[in-house]
Order: sequence, then structure tokens, then C-alpha cells
Amino acid sequence: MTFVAGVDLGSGRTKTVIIDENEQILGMGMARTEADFDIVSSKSIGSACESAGISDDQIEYIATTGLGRYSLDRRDIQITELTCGGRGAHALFPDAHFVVDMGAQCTRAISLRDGGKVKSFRTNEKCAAGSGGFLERISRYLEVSIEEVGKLSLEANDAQPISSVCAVLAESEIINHVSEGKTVPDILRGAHDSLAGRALSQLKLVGFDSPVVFIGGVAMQEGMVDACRELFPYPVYVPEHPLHVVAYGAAILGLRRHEKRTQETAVA
Amino acid sequence: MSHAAGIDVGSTQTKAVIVDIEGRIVSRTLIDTGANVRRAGQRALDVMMEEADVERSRIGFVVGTGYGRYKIEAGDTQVTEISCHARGAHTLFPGTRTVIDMGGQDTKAIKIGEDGDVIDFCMNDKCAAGTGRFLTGAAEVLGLTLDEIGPISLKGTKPVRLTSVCTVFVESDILSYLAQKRKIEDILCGVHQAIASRTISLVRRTGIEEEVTFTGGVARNTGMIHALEEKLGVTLNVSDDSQYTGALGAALYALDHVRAGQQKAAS
Amino acid sequence: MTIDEIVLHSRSLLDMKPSQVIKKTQETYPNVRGFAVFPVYAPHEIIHAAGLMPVGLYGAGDQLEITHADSRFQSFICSIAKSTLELFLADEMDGFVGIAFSSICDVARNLASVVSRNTEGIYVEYLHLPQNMASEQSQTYTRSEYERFRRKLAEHVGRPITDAAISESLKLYNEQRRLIRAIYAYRQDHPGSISAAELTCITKAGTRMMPGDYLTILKDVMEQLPQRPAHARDTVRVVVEGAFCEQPPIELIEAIEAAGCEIRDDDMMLGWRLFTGDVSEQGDPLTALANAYLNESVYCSTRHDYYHPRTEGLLARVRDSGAKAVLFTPAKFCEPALLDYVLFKRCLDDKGVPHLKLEFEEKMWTFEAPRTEVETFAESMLFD
Amino acid sequence: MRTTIADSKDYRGTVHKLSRDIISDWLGQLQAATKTDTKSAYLMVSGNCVEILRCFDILPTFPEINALQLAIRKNSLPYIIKAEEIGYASDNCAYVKADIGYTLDGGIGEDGTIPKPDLIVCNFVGCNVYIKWFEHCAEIMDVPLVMLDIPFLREDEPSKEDTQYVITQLKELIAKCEDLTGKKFDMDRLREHLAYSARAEQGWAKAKNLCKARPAPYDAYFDAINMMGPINALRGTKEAADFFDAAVEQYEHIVEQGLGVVDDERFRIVVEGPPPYPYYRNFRGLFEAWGAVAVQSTYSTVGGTWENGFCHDPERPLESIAEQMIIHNLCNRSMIERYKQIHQYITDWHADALVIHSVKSCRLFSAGQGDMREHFIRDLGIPTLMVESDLEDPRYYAEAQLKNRIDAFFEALTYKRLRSTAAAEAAAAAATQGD
Ligand SMILES: Nc1ncnc2c1ncn2[C@@H]1O[C@H](COP(=O)(O)OP(=O)(O)O)[C@@H](O)[C@H]1O
Ligand SMILES: Nc1ncnc2c1ncn2[C@@H]1O[C@H](COP(=O)(O)OP(=O)(O)O)[C@@H](O)[C@H]1O
Ligand code: SF4
Ligand code: SF4
Ligand code: SF4
Repeated sequence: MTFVAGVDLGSGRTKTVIIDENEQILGMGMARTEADFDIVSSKSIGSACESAGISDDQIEYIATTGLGRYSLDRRDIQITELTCGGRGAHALFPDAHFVVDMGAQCTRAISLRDGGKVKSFRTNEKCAAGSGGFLERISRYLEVSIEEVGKLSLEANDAQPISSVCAVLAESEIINHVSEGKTVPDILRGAHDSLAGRALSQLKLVGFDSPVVFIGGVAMQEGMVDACRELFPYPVYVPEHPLHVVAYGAAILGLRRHEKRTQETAVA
Repeated sequence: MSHAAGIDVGSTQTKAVIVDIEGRIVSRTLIDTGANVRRAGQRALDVMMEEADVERSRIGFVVGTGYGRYKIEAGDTQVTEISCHARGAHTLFPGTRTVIDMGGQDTKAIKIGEDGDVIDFCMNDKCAAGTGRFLTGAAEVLGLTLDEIGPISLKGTKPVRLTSVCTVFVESDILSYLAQKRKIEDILCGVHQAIASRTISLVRRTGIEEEVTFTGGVARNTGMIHALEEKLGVTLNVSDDSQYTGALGAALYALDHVRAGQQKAAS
Repeated sequence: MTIDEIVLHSRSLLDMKPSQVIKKTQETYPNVRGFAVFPVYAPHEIIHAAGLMPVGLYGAGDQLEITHADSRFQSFICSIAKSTLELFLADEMDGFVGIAFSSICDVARNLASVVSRNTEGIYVEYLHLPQNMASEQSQTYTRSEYERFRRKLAEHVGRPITDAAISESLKLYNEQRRLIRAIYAYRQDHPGSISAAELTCITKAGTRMMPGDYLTILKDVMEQLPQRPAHARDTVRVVVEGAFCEQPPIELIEAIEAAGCEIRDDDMMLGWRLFTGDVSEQGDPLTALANAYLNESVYCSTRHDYYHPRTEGLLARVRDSGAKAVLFTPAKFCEPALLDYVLFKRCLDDKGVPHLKLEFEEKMWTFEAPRTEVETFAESMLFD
Repeated sequence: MRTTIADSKDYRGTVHKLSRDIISDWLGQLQAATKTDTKSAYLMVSGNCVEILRCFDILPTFPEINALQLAIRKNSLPYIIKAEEIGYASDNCAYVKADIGYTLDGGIGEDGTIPKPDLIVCNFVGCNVYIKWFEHCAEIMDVPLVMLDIPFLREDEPSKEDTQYVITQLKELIAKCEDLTGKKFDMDRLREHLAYSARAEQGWAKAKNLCKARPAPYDAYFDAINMMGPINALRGTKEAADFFDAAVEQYEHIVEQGLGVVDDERFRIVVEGPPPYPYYRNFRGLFEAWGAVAVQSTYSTVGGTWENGFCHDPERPLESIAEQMIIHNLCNRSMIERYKQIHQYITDWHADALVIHSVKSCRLFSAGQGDMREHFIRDLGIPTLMVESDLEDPRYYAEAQLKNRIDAFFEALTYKRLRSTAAAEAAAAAATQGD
């Protein structure tokens, strides 16, 4: 049996997926990203090995991706998170040609060719206004844990719109809502609606015209998914483990390279 | 009816000042604006009247300013914070030609004439990067108080270069520098420098003419004063009342009304 | 000098402010004075014939802090406009007789006025180069514009600029352009022999040297290239398009190459490589220049050419260079480039040529984001 | 007693209504032309040669006016977004984006409101974006393009070659029009159209001069749009010429009665830069609140700077067309000329301040306006306010911020005035005491 790991060194968390030669997921792991990428990734890989029931040295090939993809010395190859996200999403939903990936610092809209290759993409770098970091901030402000945000937002019945494009300035609007006695679910849903709107305009820039796969940590929030489904003119698919799709894509691409290399050595 | 009051309801803090008929500061108050903007103004006024032992009936006119100025019920009229900061700064330092005001959510540069009138001004738009909030965030991550960060930053010798000036992401940036074992003073030094650079490019839009007065809450931060002075190459006027500058200006506008009323009554 | 030394030397020239460039040149040519040329094209041949050193103003990169110009040009204006003004306001243009702008975009046009209002004793010229190559009168008009420039420039330097002198300059610049074309061609045949980043430094240095000395350098490069080990990597072959005015930081070009792209052809430093062939060295030199401008210019975003649409030009460039994709790199806020992108995109999509848009700024200093984008782009073509 | 015209409907009534009527007539003609084989051509508003097209009964259409109409009806954003989806950048001129978005959406041609042009005439006078815009139109609609290259006015006077170059190109255009329509060019007809143009231009100049009155009879920025429609879209027609006769008569009447646009004209301003069309009324309200009235504006002269007495001359048909295109329109003149124009406005129209509305879309207008501000404040000592938004893209209009700036500016002016009156009173008091 072959074990290939995909490691996604993201700005918030480092995610690992281990697959076998049939692209079947055997294990997944996660660790909070810290400065020493080597330590973080071995934590993350360790937890993935544990869930796969294998030991670290059984891994034959490692593909890294994400912001820290160059920082892991024991990688075999590094691939960008866009390529991996596209590939991972495609493997799970072969008929979808669009992917939206919402992480902590960045939202990415990707369009795919048949076969899962990236056709075009848009990213918003380093502005919190359209990404998960914003949600973490307001959840802290509203004193709910990030895990609860998704469910709470579903309970909204009078979503409170946010007009500011800046996450920091939007906070004052939120404070205003709080002071006017609006409920937490209504406020959260307003934030989700506004993020969904920004995601939609990014998707439009890559030619959005058919179903989209929603991945990244923010896709774990039901209310956010609901907001997208309501707003987007096409179906929104959400994988079971949205956080790990990029790592999964890395693992798949890693597996391909690994097979190619083994073939080449076999021929030689 | 011999006093006048100015209330500056800011995004973070609410400041209020009472002046007597000569324009001298009788009392001043600073409270957190909190969630209820409407209440903040009233509260500040109440606290201040009590402290100064001035009855409401003796305050002839109240001018509201700051971002919550239209929500102050006690306010007889409103004046923009730009005019108020200019007037306040000119009163504190009559030689002022440029005012740099850094508050919680915005940064302004105001150019003023010899008489203290506003000639020109710029503000940051739409993006809160590099404002007071940025510093508050940095202090929180490091577990320090606002009073501490300035002095610590002064000790920095090898400032870090921040990859983002976004107020939200500064935290993760700082965390990653901490993890790289960079010294806290170097990190804070980098933070202050990043904000100073951003501020200065804003101020340059109006041009920088001496004397330069630094107002707003961030002017209480010695690290910021130093970083700005270094980048501008000029010495800044900073008053102990810097955070009250806007409220003072508002109180002086209110005083105009009180005096005008007295004159009318006299004639 | 070896190629490595030439690249280093070029970089050091590029790090200098214009006044320093003149000072440095004066070490060899004691009384020479400079004349600045704003991208994209102004007839540096005439300037050189006036006994001046034409210096390309391609912004000031990391060398200059923008302290004054921000208050004159708003946030949505390209960097090069600001840094050019800054050079004047910060007294970094010592040793210059003047500057010539040409009709490339609305920003450059207004910049010419602003520079002239804020400077004293410097000759600021604005040349209206034609946008109609098809009128019966185009040639007469273009020649008259060059003639007007010659006349005014002569007044400013206090001596006539003769036809003979212009013809001499034409020859020099013809040879210069010939050599650059030859180096580009050599690199296409021998990928990896010289990187795009290195070559850009070298071509850019030509805007900061006396043309005669520069020829020596180009000849050196051409001679030594065959000795350089060339190794073709597994890359995507691209054409870089859109950086005809403000220039991308060298680090960005390096990042593009590091991310897995081989730059086969580009439109960088276009103003100094404008003509596709030699300008005629026979007859009236100004007529020859006018003809070259009208009939033998490379397609360019700042020039409307009824007979030669830019989209066709780009497709030809892709085809001729054997590239598989286009990296479209406009300067941030560069309106002509950003508008052209729309038509380029249309025709590339139509022909199935992959492309990626990548905006840059003079003062950018992290290249992480563009690098990820180019990498993804390369991966989308390399992986199957 | 009536002291203002704001509450009397007949001021806005007459000129506004007349203008609306003739513009909707014209729009009706355009709409009708989508269904017939009337020939039409694209043209740019600034410094054009519409009279030549009129000689061939070619209906002129103006993409700029199309974009403007979309914005003022608050309809521009969906088209702008549509254009961005096909590759336009957020930093590109939004006039272009709205118009192209509208075209792609089917607004042009048989099912639309504007006929598909048979010819695209790019008289780009100074604005290089225009070249691209018309190239894009030509490519997207597959229509032939004629590029009229108008040399920029880079010295005080155009050179002989400049003028000759333009005249030659006009002749080449005439030949194209003859080919297109099969009609022979008739110089006498051109003279007729030019005579109408001249009459409208003189009317314009008179009307603008009436704003020297205190109070000003209309707002030369916000209300001037009523006159811009007729002069820009309908120049060369009898309708436009008659319109100006009527407008001048109205305004003269208002001046005689001593009426003003606002209750109390407190500040007279000159405005530079195009307005934020998507929020035209709101923006106007911010100034009205302070009793500020625009007595002159540069934007209203994009079509032509008629104030100084230039008008088309039927005796020198092609020459005067060429001169107007090169010299007598705002776009083809340098920033420095614009500074002079504004300064003259401030002096001759007795203005208190300059307001610069800097729009992100239009770099032709806005690039370098910071320098303009610097010049007026520092060199000329004229109070100057600069605010930023956009002429077409509603996303760049931030009312709270604009209000803040505008309020602060007029607060300062008020305060300054207060002090100088106080000083004057004190001086007067001192003088009486001295007696
Ligand atoms: N358990 C969770 N429930 C809901 N949301 C989550 C959860 N974990 C993370 N998130 C959201 O996802 C974001 C992080 O997403 P991720 O894809 O890991 O980003 P990155 O790849 O940049 O590290 C957080 O900012 C948060 O908003
Ligand atoms: N003691 C202090 N030391 C340093 N900085 C301070 C101190 N107190 C407040 N500040 C800074 O001042 C900011 C608030 O400034 P202020 O002018 O009151 O803003 P606003 O008017 O927007 O409420 C805070 O965000 C903080 O960064
Ligand atoms: S401060 Fe606001 S607008 Fe600025 S980068 Fe951060 S989230 Fe974006
Ligand atoms: S970079 Fe573009 S917009 Fe700027 S001056 Fe050059 S051509 Fe004009
Ligand atoms: S840049 Fe200005 S003048 Fe040019 S097309 Fe756009 S709005 Fe019109």
C-alpha cells in the first residue's frame, strides 16, 4: 500500500490528509499554525497518521501547499493552494467548475477546466473584509465560540446588514446593532450575508455560471453556507470536511507525481 | 449662563470639556463610548458637571462633535471634528499650521491658517489600517496596556517589517514574529513605524508646515510621537490635553454662541 | 566586463537617481548635461544630436521616498507619475536641461503641466505624437512635430541641431536596437542562457548611459553569450505584456522566473526598442524618423494604429516567440494597459492561449502573492 | 412675497422642462432609429465636428451621454459590473464600463434604445481613454472606426501644421460620409448648421454671464446640466439655438427680479470636475445646506469654452471647426490653461471659493488636481475644497465622508467671515469713538 500526505500550511491552521493509491482518505490531522512550520506540520502529520493508523515513516511522499509550502524541509514537492483547492474540490464533485475557498486571511474564487485544472482565479489578499478572520473577531466580540457561529446564524430571522467594506469599521456597525438590542443570530447572519456578497462578486470575476464547491474553514459554518445558497444563482456544494479539501488536493497531486516518478525509475 | 461645553463622541472614547466665559478649561472628562452612543454624550456631560460642580443651568451652550455628534441629545448644535480639532489645536498652540489627529478609527491631517481656520484636510477613507485601533490590537495580543506599548517601542533597535497594515491581521503578524523569537520592543517598534509611515503619506497630501501639533488619543503614546517625529524630521507639539483637543474646540465654538447671546442681551 | 559584471554595473546604474547618473557620466564626459525622456517614446535621437544625454525616467523605484507628490496626485494614479514629480520636487534632477513627455495617456499629459508649473529653469516639452497613421497628412504632421522639438531644443542648448548630427545619432540607436533584438533572439534559441531579470537590467541600463558606451556593453554581452551555460528548465514559455511604461521591479521578474515561467518576449523598455526595423539612414533624418514612427513601430498600448491592431500584434508576438501563454503585467492604475487587457483577453480566449493578469507597483516589496499566482498558473499548464 | 426661486416651480419649470423636452425628443429619435435604416455615428462630446455629420443626415450618438443617462437614473452599477466581468479593471473609467456593459447587454441596436452606429468617429481631443473606448466599441460591434487625431494644444496657438492636419482629416471624414450615405457633401448646408451652432453658442455665453449677478439666477454646476444637454447633443440644430434664446430670456427675467437659487446665497463657489451623477441630488443637497451656489464650473465647458466669445463661423467652415476642436474646448487644453480658466471664473464671477470634485474614473480631469488645490490655496490664497468620489460608479460615493468635508470647509469659511465682520465692527466702533 502507498501512503501519500498532503499538508496545507495555512495562515490559521495546518491541515494534513493522508491517502492511499486509490485516492481514498485514510486519515486527517490538524494543528494551529505557529512560526516553526516544521514543528506544526509534524504535529499535524502526526495526528493524521494516528487517525490513519500508520506511522509517520510509512509516508512515501509529501506534497505541501498553502502559505508555508516552502518551509517544510521534508516535502517532496510544493504546490500552490489554488491548484490544490481546485483539484481537491474536483475530486469530490467532478461536475463542478467553480470553487470558492474562504480561509482566515484570504478568499479565493477559482474556475476549473474539465479534469480539475485551474482555469482562472481571483484572490483578495490581506484585507480582512472578506474572509474568516473577520468572523473570528466578531465571534469573540459577541462572546460566542467560532464553532457555534454557523448554527446561531441559522436561527436569524431579521438579518442585520453591514454596509462598511472594512472589517474594522464594520465592527462599529455591529456594536451599534448590539446597542440597539439586535440579537446575536441576526448580527451573525448579517455578517455572513455580507461575506457571501463579496464571495459572489469574486466568483463573477472568474465567470461564475454553474455549481460551485465551497471549501475552507468558513464553509464549516452552516449559516454561511445558507447565506451563499440563498444568494448564489447556482447550487453550492459543501464537502464533508471543507477545511481539508486543499490538503486532499495536495495529496492527490502528490500521488500523481509519486506514481510518475516510480514509473520513470522502473523504466530506467 | 457663563459656561460652555463641548462633547466629542468618538468611536472609542467620549471626551467632554467645560470652559468658562474666558475660555479657560474648568473641567474635562473621558469615558469609554461603549455600545450606546446616544448615552455616552449625556453620561460624559453628567460626570463632568458633577466633578466641576457646575449646574446644567450655567452651561449656556453645548456643541457636539465627533462621529456620534448627531446622537448627542444635549447638543445645541454640531460642528465637524475637523473644525474642532483645528480650533482646539490652535488654542493650545497658536503657532500650529498642521494638525495630525489620530483617533481610534481614523487619522486626519488638517492644515490651518494663522487665524486657526481650516485651509485643507485629509482623512483615511474606508480602511482602518494604521489607526488607533491597530495599536489597541497590538497591545492586546502582547498582553500589555496602552500606556506601556509606547515606551517599550522606544527600546526597539531592529524593527520588524509588517507584511500587512490591516488592523485585523496585525495580530497574526505579531504572533508569528513572537514565535520567531523577535524581541517585543522590536515588534512594537515595527508596529509604530508602520503606522507612522502610513500616517505620513496621508499627511503629505495636505503638505506639512510647521508647527505641527499632534492630537487625538494616540498622541498620548510616546512611541508614536517619536516615530512620527523621526520620520517627519520635526518636533511635534503635544499637549497633556491632546485627547481633549476636539472637545475643547467644540467648547470654544459653544462659547462663541454664549458670548454672542450675552452681547445681544447687553445691547 | 563579463555578463555578470555588466548586470551588476547595470543594477548600480539603476539604483542611482537621475542627478547622480549625470554626475557619474560627467566623470567621462565633463560637460555633458541630461535630458529626461518619460516613457514610452520620445525622439531620443534628436536629444542626443543636441549633444545631450537622453536619460529614461522610469520611476524611482525604492530609491526615493514619495514625500511631496502624494499631495499632488491622488491615490488612484500610477506610481510613475508620482515618482517622476517627486524627482523634480526633491531636486533630484540637477544637471538636466529638460524633459519630454509624449501623448501616451491622460496622466502623462497632466503630469507635464504639473511638472512645468513646479519647476523653474527646466524645459518641459509635451509632444503630440500622432494617433492617426492613416491620414494623407500624417507624415507631414509628424515631421513638423519633430521639427518643432528640434527648434525649441536648439534654442535651449543654444546651438543648432544639424541634420548630420541627427543622422549620426540615428545610426547609433539603430545599432543599439539591432543588438538588443539579436540578444532577445539568441535567448529564445538558447533558453536559460540569460535570465529575463538579467536582460531587463541590461536593457534598462541603456537609458542611463551614453549610447556609444552602451553599444560596447551590448557587444560584450552578445560576444559572451555563447560561452554561458544554457540549461532549459521544465517551464512554461510566456510572453510578458503590459509593462510598456512604468517598469516592474526586477524582483517581480525574478519571481516570475522562479515560479516556473520562461519569458520569451516582452514589451518592457518599449520606448527604447520601439522600431521593428532600422530607421532609414538615407535622406532627411526627421522624415525618416516620422516614417519609422508611422510605419515601423512595435504595436503599443499608447498608440492607435488603424492598420495594425494590437491584438494581432500580440498574437504574432506569441507565435513568433514560441510562447504558450501570456502574462499580462500592467502597472497598477495604468489605464491604457488595463483597458487593453480587455481586448487582449478577448482574443487570447478566442485563440485558446492561457493568460494571467498580474498588477505591479513600483514600490512593492513582498512578492509572495504574485509568486503564488504565477505558480498556480504554471501548475495549471504543467500538471495533468 | 417670493424671494427665492427654489420654491417657485417656474424657474426649474421653464428651462428644465424645455431641456427635458428636447432631450427626450432626441432620445426618441434615437430609439426610432433603431428600427429604421437611418444612419448614425458615434461621436465624443468634447470638441467634435457634429455639423459635418448633420450635413449627411447622420444621427449623432454619444456614448458619454449614454453613460451619463445610466448613472443619473441610478442604473449604472449592473452594467459596470458586467463590464468588469469581461475584464475591465476596477480602476478603469466607469463611463467606458457602463457604456460597454450596456452594449453587451443588448442596449444598442435593434432591441435597444440606441441605434447601432454605422460609423464610429473618434475625435478624442485630449482624452486618451476615448481612443480605447471607441476601439472597443468598434471591435465589439464590428463597426468601422475613423480616428480623428486632434493635436493637443501644447503651445498658446496651434501651429499651421496642426490646423492643416485636422482639416485634412475632416476632409477625409467627409469622403467617408459620402461613401457611407451616397450623398454629396454640400458646403452651404454645413454653413447653415454652423450658423445654428453659433446662435446656440452665443446664447450659452450670455446665460453663463448672467451668473455674475448676485444672487445667481441658477446654479452653474448643478443646473448647467440643463443647458449641457442641448448644446452638447443638439448643437447645429435649430432646436438648440431656439432653446438658448428661451433660456436666456428666462434667466434675464430672474435676474431682474433679483431672485436666487437658494433662500439665502451665502457662498459663491466655482466647481471643478464632473459631478457624481449617481447621487446628483444628494451631492447638491450638501452644498445647498450651506447656501452655497456654483456660479461657474469647468465641467460645463467640456463641449466648448464658449464664454470667451469664440463661436463657429459659417464663413470659415472647416477652419472654425478645426479651431474649436483644437483650442476651444476644455479637454484639449492643458492643466495650466485650466488653472487660468478657473482663476478667471473666480475673479470675474465673484466667487468665494473653489470646490474640486475629484473623480476616480476620469484621470483626464483628476490627475494632478492635488496640484491645482495647492496652487489655489498657496499661490492664490483662494479657499479650496477637494472631495473625491466618482462620476459614474456609485460604489465610490461615501456620503458621510463627503458631508464631513463639506461641512468642515464651510464651517471654516463661516468662522472666518464671522471674525472679519467682528473685526470690521470693532474697527468701526473704534472709529466712531475716535470722533
Ligand atoms: N470549527 C470551526 N467552525 C466554524 N468555523 C471555523 C472553524 N474552524 C475555522 N473556522 C473558520 O475558518 C477560518 C480559517 O479557515 P482556514 O481554511 O483554516 O484558513 P487558512 O487556510 O487561511 O488557515 C477561520 O477564520 C474561521 O472563520
Ligand atoms: N493611555 C493611552 N496611551 C496610548 N494610547 C492611548 C491611550 N489612551 C488611548 N489611546 C489611543 O487612542 C485611541 C482613541 O483615541 P480617540 O482620539 O479618543 O479616538 P476616537 O475619537 O475615535 O474615540 C485608542 O484607540 C488608543 O490607541
Ligand atoms: S483595515 Fe479594513 S479595509 Fe483595511 S485592510 Fe483591514 S479589513 Fe481591509
Ligand atoms: S504607467 Fe500607464 S497611466 Fe501611468 S503614465 Fe505610464 S502609461 Fe500613463
Ligand atoms: S476619462 Fe474622463 S473624459 Fe475620458 S472618457 Fe472617461 S470620463 Fe470621459
